[in-house]
Amino acid sequence: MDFDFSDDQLALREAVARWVEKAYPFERRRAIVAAGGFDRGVWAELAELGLTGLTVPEDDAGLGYGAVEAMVVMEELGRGLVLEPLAQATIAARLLAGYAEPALRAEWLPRLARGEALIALAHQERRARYRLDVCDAEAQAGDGAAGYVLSGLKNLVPAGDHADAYLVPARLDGALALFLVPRGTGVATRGYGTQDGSRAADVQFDRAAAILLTGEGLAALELAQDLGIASIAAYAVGVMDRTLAVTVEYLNTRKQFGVPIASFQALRHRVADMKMQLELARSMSYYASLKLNAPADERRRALSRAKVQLGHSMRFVGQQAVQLHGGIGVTDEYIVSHYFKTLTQLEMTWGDTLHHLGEVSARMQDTAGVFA
Amino acid sequence: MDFDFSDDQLALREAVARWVEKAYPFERRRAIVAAGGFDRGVWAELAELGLTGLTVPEDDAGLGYGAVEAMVVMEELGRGLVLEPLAQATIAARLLAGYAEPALRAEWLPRLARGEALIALAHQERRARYRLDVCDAEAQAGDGAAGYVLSGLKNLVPAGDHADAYLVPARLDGALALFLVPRGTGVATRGYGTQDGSRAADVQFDRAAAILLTGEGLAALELAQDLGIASIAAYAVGVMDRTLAVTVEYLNTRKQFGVPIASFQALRHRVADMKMQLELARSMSYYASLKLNAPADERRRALSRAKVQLGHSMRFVGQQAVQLHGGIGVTDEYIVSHYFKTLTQLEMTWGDTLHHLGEVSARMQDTAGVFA
Amino acid sequence: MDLAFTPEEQQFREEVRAWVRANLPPDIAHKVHNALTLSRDDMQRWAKILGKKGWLGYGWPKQFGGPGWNAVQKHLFEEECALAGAPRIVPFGPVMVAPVIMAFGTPEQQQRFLPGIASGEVWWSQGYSEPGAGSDLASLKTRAERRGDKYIVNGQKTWTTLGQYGEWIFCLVRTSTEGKPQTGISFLLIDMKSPGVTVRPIRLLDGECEVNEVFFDNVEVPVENLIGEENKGWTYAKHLLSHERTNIADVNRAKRELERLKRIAKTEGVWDDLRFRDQIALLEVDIVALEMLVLRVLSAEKSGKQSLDIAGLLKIRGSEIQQRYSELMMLAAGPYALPLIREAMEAGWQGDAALGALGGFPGGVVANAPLASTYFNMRKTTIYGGSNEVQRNIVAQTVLG
Amino acid sequence: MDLAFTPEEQQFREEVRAWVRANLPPDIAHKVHNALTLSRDDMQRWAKILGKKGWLGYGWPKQFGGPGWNAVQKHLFEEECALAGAPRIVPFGPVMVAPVIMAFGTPEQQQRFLPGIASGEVWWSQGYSEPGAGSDLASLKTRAERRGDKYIVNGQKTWTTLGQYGEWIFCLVRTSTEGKPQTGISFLLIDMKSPGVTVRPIRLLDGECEVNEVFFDNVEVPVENLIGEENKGWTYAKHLLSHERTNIADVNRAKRELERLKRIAKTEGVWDDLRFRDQIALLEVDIVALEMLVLRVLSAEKSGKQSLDIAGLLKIRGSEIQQRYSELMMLAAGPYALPLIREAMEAGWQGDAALGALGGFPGGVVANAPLASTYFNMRKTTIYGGSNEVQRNIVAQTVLG
Repeated sequence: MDFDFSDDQLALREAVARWVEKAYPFERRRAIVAAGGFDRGVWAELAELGLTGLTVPEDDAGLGYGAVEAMVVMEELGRGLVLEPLAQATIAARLLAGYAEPALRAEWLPRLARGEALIALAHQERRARYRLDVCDAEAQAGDGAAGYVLSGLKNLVPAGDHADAYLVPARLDGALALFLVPRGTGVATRGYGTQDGSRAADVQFDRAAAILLTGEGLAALELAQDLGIASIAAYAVGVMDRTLAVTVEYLNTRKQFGVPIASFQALRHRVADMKMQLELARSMSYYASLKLNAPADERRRALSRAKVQLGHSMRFVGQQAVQLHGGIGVTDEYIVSHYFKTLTQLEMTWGDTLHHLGEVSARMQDTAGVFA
Repeated sequence: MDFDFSDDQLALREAVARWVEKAYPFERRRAIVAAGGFDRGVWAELAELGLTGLTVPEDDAGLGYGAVEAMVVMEELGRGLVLEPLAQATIAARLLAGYAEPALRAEWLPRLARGEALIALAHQERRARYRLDVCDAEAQAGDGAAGYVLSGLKNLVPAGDHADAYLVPARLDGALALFLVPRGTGVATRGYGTQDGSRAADVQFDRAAAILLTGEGLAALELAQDLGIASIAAYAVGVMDRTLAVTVEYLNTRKQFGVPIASFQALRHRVADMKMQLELARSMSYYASLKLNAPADERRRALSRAKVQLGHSMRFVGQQAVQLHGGIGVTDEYIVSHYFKTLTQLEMTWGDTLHHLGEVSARMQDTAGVFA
Repeated sequence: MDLAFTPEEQQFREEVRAWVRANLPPDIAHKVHNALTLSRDDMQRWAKILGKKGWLGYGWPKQFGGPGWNAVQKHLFEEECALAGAPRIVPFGPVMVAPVIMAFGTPEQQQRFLPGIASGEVWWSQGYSEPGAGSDLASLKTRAERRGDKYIVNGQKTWTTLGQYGEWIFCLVRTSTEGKPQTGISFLLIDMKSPGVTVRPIRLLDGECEVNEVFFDNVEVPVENLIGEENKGWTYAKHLLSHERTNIADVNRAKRELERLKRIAKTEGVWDDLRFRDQIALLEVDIVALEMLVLRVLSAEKSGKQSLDIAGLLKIRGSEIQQRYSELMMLAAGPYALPLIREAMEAGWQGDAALGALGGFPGGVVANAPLASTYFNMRKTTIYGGSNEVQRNIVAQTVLG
Repeated sequence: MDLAFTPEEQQFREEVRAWVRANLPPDIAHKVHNALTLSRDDMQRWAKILGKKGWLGYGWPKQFGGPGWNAVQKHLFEEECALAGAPRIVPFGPVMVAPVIMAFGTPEQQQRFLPGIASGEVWWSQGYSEPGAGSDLASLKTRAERRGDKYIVNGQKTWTTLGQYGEWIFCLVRTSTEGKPQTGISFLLIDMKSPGVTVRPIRLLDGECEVNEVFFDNVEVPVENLIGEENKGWTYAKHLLSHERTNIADVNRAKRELERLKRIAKTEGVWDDLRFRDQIALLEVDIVALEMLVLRVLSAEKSGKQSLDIAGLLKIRGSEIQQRYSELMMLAAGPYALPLIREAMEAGWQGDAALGALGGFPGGVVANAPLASTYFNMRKTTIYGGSNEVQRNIVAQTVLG
């Protein structure tokens, strides 16, 4: 039982933090948002730092790091509100390493690691909302080299119009399976910005050539979701840490009635409650990442617990930070509104608080605790 | 649309308030609690004030008043934490006036009005929790004058070991019916105190002689419940009004660090929130009483809405009053803990907050508002 | 005690309802019911329709050309407008500055300014807040120096709602630095076309520009534009604030939005999800309780028998409810509230038919387009008009003394 | 970073578990698992069993006869005790006064007092709070005047937990009125059998007498009972307070009580009620998050690498959770938590068989008897040990400076 970071991990944190501070100032981010929400140049910089290959096995040209390192990186990216969807690389690395045949692995993982290929999970369908087992896309055996053809419409694929390939759940003979679909004939996209400034796309697959990764699609998708939850939990901790910091700074600077507003007890207690929510969230972010390698049942329960706590924390910290800033809290100019919007979007990513409360409720056992 | 009280109503309020202040001081209440939680002498005094017959029709020797007068009375009784279950008289008056044959009416209502007969609703069964349609007691045609015999075990009957008759729901040929069971052969009771200091009893009916009031037992029971909710809503407003008052007094008196603790902003805001909950509860108490004569569907929906608001208000006001009093808030000596315990018990009376939230949820329509 | 409105009140409601239904342009109502972008023209079109009927100044007494309605009638009018999907009346002219002009203006000022306000012809803005003065309004710094028959105004106002459309602005300005901060403030009407007035829109978190900074650089204002006495502006402003009554709870709008929330929940498939539905049920209870609170205040105003000093509660609760329904609408759509496609918030947006399934709003329900923006925008409601923290101070003061 | 305990720690846990299971009297565990009334004898019986093993002072260093465990080992010991249903160790002797005696007492005082504490033979009480001094402890008024080789103590303490059983009491007393309030305070050990000491139980809202007032009327205390220097007691008391660490979160007890809540929910038929079950699920998340917070603090203590100054958070969250599980247990039983039958809270109560169905606890489930009382009792947790308001002040100070 040990929550200290290793020297390696601290060095990694430091490297990412330095890049965020130097290379990703708020003005650059603003320009990227205005240009659509995704920047290939940034992606290349992340690759140069090794981050796109962070969790890719060393044999596949990655760094072979694990969940804790991914958490450290995501937290620092959160501090900078970095828009580019690095979590997608983590998900793709794990799914391809876990399910792809050696040749496929060799084709894609090194390119993923080097940042040459952006592989996005394309799972969101209209009828599903947050349910992973609802899927209308269909695949069937095809005559091309890929083996299958896949059809269906997926929404909100992160940076989907910039992706080079997609991980796509689809029905195969009625069962949920997971496919890799390289971008090509039969793939059409339409990109748009999202509320936090990042980029997503609708992706239409029309008899697109697809390679089967696994017939156990739901298990793979649950794993992807849990990796996603751990990623955004860490990212959100980074965001909230900064949110609290700028709020504290504002309260200590801003004067009303001749005194800093940090002197008002009602506001001080609000800050104490924000600190509480931040530390609970940080605790559950650790928990989430450390449970990623647990058996599937235990992992699933743990990650839903984490998302519930994160949901409460993100909402409270985001809303209160805006409130405590007063008028400037709702302007586009000050960064706190951007923190708030990001935290809002994260609540609705990979299942919202009520959804995961339902998961926790359905999965309750007689005993409970961190180790259960 | 008018929420002013008439001169009559104000006079009634004044009379009850005077009685509470003079005749029901905290010391007398304490003695009644110690003696078991119900006092026949108090019941006689309430009768003398006309309160046991307040809503009994004038033809049946009552005052023939309506829901607003009952509300005014209950609110004042709440201020005094009066233990004796006057709400039972309101319920019995309405059910007997609504369902009893003329002879039965003539037999019981005048005695009810004069305080000679205490008639208690005996509906709580173990398997039911808060559901009115779950009932294991059974009745069948008998050979006595009453017409039926009834068997079953009812819990938590208010002042049940002092009652002279019971209103009892029971299954008759499978359907829920409502009976009047005079105390006599086949009726055994066991009384006990409850958390708020008042009295209740388990009542065992064993082929007790029973008179059928109505075969529409569920409708009658729902009406009884709604009258009960309106009664305790008004009572709770009285309690909360006093709870806030003693809290305000305490905060303005008690000093810490050399200043009255009422000067701390965090506590001031808590008081503002208590005031909010009190005024929302008062509003919904009015609403509850004014909706008692609405069509059954509308009434049912309205009373559940009221109970939800009351539940939130009672919990918040009670808990915060104790908290703001600090140590003396949890002592038996100071009255605030008694307010708190009463508010707690009221939450679990006639269905708790979650139960009625379920009712509201199930009964939602497209539009909503006070007049829907 | 009676919950029902009197027959006369119900008759009044029927008349208002019939008139509003007949005169509210359907294209405007459609936008309001779906939270689509309202243009300046939309707002002014409706204002002029009301003005023509004599109802834009619906709170005005008869002597100034108003309908002379009592508190209940005003409420019924507001409710019928809200439920029909009318835009909120932009309050700065008819609701805010007009009562001050009526109470403290000269007959000349009344004749000069009130007709343009009553008809909806002239767009007014409010110049109270300043960058350094939020809840502490009395610390304002914009100066007006008297030079002969003119004031020379210098300084900056901010958070001026819809100021980009403004033709006139009423301002609190500092005319003296002596005595307590409140005592040196005057109430000045300023033509926004005057040289030296600059309006700079502030982009808000939802991407819209609903508020502005207004800069005054040696702006010349004739002394006849001073309301009442110099240095007494604080008194007039307080008079104005006391006019913001039950309407701040905005419960009528909340009722309309609750209906919309239910529609959205059905479309999004969460109406039958017990957990989500319970959230709606809780909100429904909150709205009914708020409406009862509003009705109690109205009844007290009507009868004059009781005094209910709970305006602070209405502001706190009303704003919390506005935030909550906008939050639930967004959460109902969930992932489908996340695409930010600004054009889709405009009435009549059809997407790009050439793109087929990819051409519409993601998920296919364009009604989801404005949900997140509205939620973001609503964060202002607990901040403006006296933040909820300030309101709690006031309520506590009333209760604790 | 690793969530799992080390093999050595797990080994340690197994040993503690085996010993506790073998030595904790089942009748006591039964009472704890069902929140039945614990007698003085129950508490002291367990204390002496621990004392014999050398674990009553489980936080003590080896030089004073303790096991010398580190923070993680202490936590594991507490967890195993809690889950097995051991009563909480009455802390005033082994956890509170002993560290002060070790740090600031003379060797004579250490030899005189520590053995009786370590063995569980001597029952200690705490004399800090006074009627006029709640959160503002420094304003205490109980006086100790030096007369020769004695102090004469006059005044009153209050909220003395289990003081009715106390044999010795450690008190903060005023020995000087000069300087700041904190500077004139001394730390005195007083034999409660001394003439002039009177203990008056305070009845609490649940009807029990768990706290007391203690009156001192010209009580003579030998000067050798003074700890450290005169007028430095405040420093020693602060040292003591700094010893209340992760245990204040009481997360191990919360885990045990969560299990109990689930059992109750099943018995009462609300386990399958989605609405109620969601409340349990929320609590489960809260408890896991609290446990993670506790583990982070333990890890930081163990490694000494990071400093985590979040003790205030543990107190706030831990107490809120205690209140919440007791509330949910009561709400689960609903109407059947309402009968107040004091005898039914005693172990082994059978009711009156002669009365048949009327002779038992209403509804038939005697486990419901203590639920409301426990809920009432738990309101103290956000008040004592530095109220949660004071804790929020402290947290805010840490964050805001």
